Amino acid sequence: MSIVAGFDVGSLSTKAVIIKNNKLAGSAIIKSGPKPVESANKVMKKLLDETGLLQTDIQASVGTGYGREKISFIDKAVSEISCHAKGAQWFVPSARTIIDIGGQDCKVIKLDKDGNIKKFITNDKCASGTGRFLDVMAKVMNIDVSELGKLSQKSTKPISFASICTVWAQADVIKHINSRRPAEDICAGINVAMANRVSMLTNVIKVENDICMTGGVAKNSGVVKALSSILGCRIKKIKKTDPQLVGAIGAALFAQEYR
Amino acid sequence: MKTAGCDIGSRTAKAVIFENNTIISSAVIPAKLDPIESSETVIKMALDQANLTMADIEKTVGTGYGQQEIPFANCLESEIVCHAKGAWWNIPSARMVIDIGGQDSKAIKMDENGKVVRYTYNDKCASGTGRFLEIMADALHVELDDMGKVGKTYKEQLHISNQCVIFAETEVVSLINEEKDVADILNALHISLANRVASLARSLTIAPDVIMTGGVAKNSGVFDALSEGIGLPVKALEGIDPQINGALGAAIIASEL
Amino acid sequence: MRPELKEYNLDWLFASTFSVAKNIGKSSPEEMEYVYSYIPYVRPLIEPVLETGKPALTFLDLFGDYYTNIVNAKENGKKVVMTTFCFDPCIFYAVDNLLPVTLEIGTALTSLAWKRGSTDFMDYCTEIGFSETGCSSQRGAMGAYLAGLGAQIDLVALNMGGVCDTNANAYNFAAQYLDVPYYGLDYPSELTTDEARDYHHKDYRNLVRFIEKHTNCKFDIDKLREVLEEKRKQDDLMNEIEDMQRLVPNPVPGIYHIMIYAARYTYSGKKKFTKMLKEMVEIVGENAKKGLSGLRNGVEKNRTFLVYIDNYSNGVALYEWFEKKGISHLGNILSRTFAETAPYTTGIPGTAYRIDTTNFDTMIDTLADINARMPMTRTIRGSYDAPNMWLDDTLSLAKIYGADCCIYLGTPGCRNTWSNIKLLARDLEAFGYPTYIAYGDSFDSRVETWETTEMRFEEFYKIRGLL
Amino acid sequence: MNNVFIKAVANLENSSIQTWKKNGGKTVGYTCSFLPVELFYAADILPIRLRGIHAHSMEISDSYYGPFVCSFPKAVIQLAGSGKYNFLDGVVLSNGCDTLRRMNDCWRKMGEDIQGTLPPWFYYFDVPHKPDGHAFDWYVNQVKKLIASIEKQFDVHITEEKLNKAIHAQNEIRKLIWEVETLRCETPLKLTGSEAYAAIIASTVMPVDEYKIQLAEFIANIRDRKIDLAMDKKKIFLGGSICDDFELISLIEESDAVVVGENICFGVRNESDMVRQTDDPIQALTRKYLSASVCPRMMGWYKERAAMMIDRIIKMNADGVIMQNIRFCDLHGTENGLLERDFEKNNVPSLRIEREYGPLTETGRLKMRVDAFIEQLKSAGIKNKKS
Repeated sequence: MSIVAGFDVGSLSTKAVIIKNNKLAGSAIIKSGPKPVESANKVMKKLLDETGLLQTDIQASVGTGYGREKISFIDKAVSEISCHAKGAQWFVPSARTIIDIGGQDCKVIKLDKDGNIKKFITNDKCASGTGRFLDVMAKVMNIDVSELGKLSQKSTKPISFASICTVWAQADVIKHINSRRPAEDICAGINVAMANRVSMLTNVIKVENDICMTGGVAKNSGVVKALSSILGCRIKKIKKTDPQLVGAIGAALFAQEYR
Repeated sequence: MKTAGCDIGSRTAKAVIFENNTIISSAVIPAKLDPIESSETVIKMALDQANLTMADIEKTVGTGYGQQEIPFANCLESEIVCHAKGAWWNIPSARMVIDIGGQDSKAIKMDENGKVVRYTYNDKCASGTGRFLEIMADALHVELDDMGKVGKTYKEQLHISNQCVIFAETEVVSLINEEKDVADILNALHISLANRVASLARSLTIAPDVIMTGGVAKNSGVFDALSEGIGLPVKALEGIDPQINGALGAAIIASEL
Repeated sequence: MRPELKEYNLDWLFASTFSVAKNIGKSSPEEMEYVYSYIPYVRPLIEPVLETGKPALTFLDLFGDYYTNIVNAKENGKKVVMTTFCFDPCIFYAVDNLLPVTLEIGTALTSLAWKRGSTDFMDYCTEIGFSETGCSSQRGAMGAYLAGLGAQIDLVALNMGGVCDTNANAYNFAAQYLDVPYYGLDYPSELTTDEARDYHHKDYRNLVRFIEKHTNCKFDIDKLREVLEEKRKQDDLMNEIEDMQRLVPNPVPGIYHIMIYAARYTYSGKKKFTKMLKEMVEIVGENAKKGLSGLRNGVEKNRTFLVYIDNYSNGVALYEWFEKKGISHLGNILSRTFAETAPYTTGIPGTAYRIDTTNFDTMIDTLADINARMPMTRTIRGSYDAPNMWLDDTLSLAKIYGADCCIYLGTPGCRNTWSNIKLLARDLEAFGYPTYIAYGDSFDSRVETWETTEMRFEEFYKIRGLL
Repeated sequence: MNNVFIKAVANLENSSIQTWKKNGGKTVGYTCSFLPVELFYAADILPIRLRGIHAHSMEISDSYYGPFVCSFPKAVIQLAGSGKYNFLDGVVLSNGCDTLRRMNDCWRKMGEDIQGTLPPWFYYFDVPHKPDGHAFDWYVNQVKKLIASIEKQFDVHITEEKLNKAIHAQNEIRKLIWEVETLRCETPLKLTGSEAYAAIIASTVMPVDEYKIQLAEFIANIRDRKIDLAMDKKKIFLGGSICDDFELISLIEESDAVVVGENICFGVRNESDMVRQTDDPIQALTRKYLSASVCPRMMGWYKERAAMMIDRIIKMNADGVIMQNIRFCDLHGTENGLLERDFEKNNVPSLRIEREYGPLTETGRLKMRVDAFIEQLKSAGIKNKKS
């Protein structure tokens, strides 16, 4: 029997999963604290509580995310990019292009059928086009980031605003709020701006179907819808599980290989 | 005659009641999504403190991002003019105001009568704003008001120098992951914010006295770093909350109408 | 790029739009509405243009022609050369089988006239490897041509090496990407020295050889003379308008500036451009005689000089805002010819060019001298505060046109001006000209929306007491 | 690691420069690899490449430069504005790119504001963007003007003999640096990219004679090494915008990678970088400095550059290329786009990253990208391990 674990210590949240005989056997998500080590330990404890396993039951574990180097109990650290690709393809074996929008950056990864990375690209220009962009905007709108998608669907005419620089987009959004533009149109505008940035990255490495979207932003139906219309192709989502977990799952799958 | 100034910013709303050249009362509240609501709440707070009602106020000047929405404003004035006016009224030797607001930062140069001569906003893509500190406070799990104090206790000199504020955040995340001390990170943050803003003042060629206004002025870390950044001691407003300076300026202008 | 965009050829869109639009003037209101229903997004551009009367129709006709020719280039056996606004295209018209496409004008028109502006094309450039921070003025139209949504480009020829590396670099990218021959004129940092003059002339002769080689046809001296004589007329007309602009109130309608330089950078040396200028001189002359302002409401409250370029990313919002506020637009860096007959060149040795059609050599030298004095090629090649450069020009132009204040509008892609605009603004302020630096992108509204720009303008004019 | 070079590149006014000055030697700073340093050695002046290391804030430069420009010249202006370059007796600026060219404007303006930051001799060297014909003559003329100005300012006489001597000395250095480059192509690989690059940068901030001795010693020590640093590591070739410190290379080498070569405006790029010893030194210098066309500033010479890079990548049998550009560096940003396409055609895996200049770079984001790229290159290896 194989029991492996994957840990993803991100800038905003820390995730962990257990994979037992190539099946997802348990997961845990916590908000990242100031110290990655502590976050990792916390999430490990939560994970063990949930699954009723002992740390010694875990035969191999891999860490990923910004804090990966710091996790004390892992056998190996692997970059988010590889882990997200691995994880996504596990759920959607037909996936050849993975779009992952995380808190700090946006990655587009092209894979071959065996899950090897052929090419990848990440946003270097600005945080517009990352989860941070949506967080900032949601905060300005005084809503939870998870509502952006729902709200925007009511919109008839999305508002276009400065989207090149997050800081200045923010100022624009506030201006629109103050001039009483409908919230749904602002939200829709935010999602479209986001989708535009992401589509550009995606087109840089020339998409291959199927496209699969991971990361927290994949939950935002507004962005997904806008993105697939700009790219002109369907985007598969991971239904079986929380898209935020994909990185950790990928890490666990690597652990399975090293085991 | 009693006048009022109302400054509806992106993060906070402020009001000042002003009579024969003195501040009677003032109020600051976190801005609500609806600017009208913000303005009405904050002006009521200020009025209550002075046991006054709207009827007692002869003239009101509105300013700030939400100025258009203030229902009771007799006229509107730009933040630039209001900040210059407020600071100059408080410190007549003031020739320059550096205001770090929630949404943008400004450097304002004025003449001996408090009239604006030149002004500039924060550069795009390299902006230093109050919002920056708020996000950082979140990331570092520190209370916004404690940042200055905690930062002062730094030991190691760190650098957060990316030109893009949002990427500066990712820099902070990296520092957190390197398990750097929070105080050290905060200190670096304050210096980086102060330097971004210092360049605004420098681009107008610095003229003493330089006054720092806005909520961030309460952050001793940024305040001191700013003096470093512009190469001469920055002054704080005397005896008033730097946050109400805009509203104060507005109230003074109202009294001159 | 959005799949639906790949359905339309940009040149064809312009050709048909402008050809349709030019009939509007002759139509009844009902017919007009009917025509507009075919070109809804272009309406905000065309309406204010039409308000300027006769020249407007010629303007639309001119661009209808220009793009129709490009669309039909191949079947008429003509080669298409990609070039820049800072390059006088009249030399191309001296060759029978050559047609220029000027990217920046294409980008401006696309930004002015289409729903989402040229931003999709800009992003396309990034998608195929071009730096996103590169100047948007080329990226817009360039994206269309690189995507095969415009005429097939046969060669690339331009100015700007040494003046604006970013510009030259963009064209170099296009040439490499399309794998077509490239020739870039190169410029030293100085303008008026003999060495510089000699350099201009030799460099331009290489260009002539380049063109002859790749079009395999020799320059015809009579054709060349014809084009240059036409250009001489155009210079004189432009300078007549420039001269009348000194009057208070300024009789020149603000939107004439963009109409003139858009035509100048695409149709220099062609009769239709001369026609438009003649019609403009008539109208401006009438205004001048009657002491009228070029502003629609007739009242001139302020005279503003734009130290760099205008904003094209929000339809004609900038010109309309000026109209609304009673601000008279004194033109920008693109409006100036620096022909010896221009009002602002007198008494400055070496600053202007003279058109000399004596023989082939004098004509080629003339063309070299003209190109060396195209707006940016002339004004930003050296230090901003060197003689004959940006500060000198701005101050003298602001002075003779009686400017009340200056505004900088540009693009974040402009390494040159964003490296010294703060210095220029400082000096202009010192000379008593309130100066506002706008952060927006003249071609890409995603950088700063017009609402924001407008808000900042309102603030600037109010605080500095300019209205 | 060779400490002499590490020390030399760690400080702007390093000990070698201090000694040089103590002995009454003059120093001149310059910004671009298109400037013939031989001219200064021929005048017994120490040419020092201007760098932006340790510039952690921009409060001075941001008040002259706008926000949308490359952070390298900004960093240099920041250092100059804070007096870090006051030790120079002169500075020669040139039009390496738009932003470097404008350093001339910004520095002079800053000189007005901050006393003592404008060096006593401030010269602008105008380099054409073409390698031949009238451009060649222009460059020759520029060199002559520069010589005249140096002679006047420093009251020296630059004789042809002195010039030839200086050329010879620089060629000796180039030969040695080329030896280092060759060592980096060999298996077993005996030196890391960061130590090699430190040595290369040091050549621009150390007196030629002292440097020559050190470099020869450095090479000898490397030869004696009994190691293979490329063992289960991926060989990386680095290209793109200026990078005047080895930090970026160290960062790459923290992953399972070793940098075996660069195409960055330091060091030599091929044998043709030698200056021919002829009876006309100025012509010879022009041929080397202008005709090499190694920088994207030379528009229209992309194909030659691409061919040269691919040739070196093959020689060094690198596994992948990392192409970086500083934000707002359009020349490299764009050329990297073209190169990416041509590398793909030649089956060379490549990674494009955009970054801030040196001290402003946020390592977290870079590290993640580099790690992933190395994992991409290694992914085949992982498969084997599994089976």
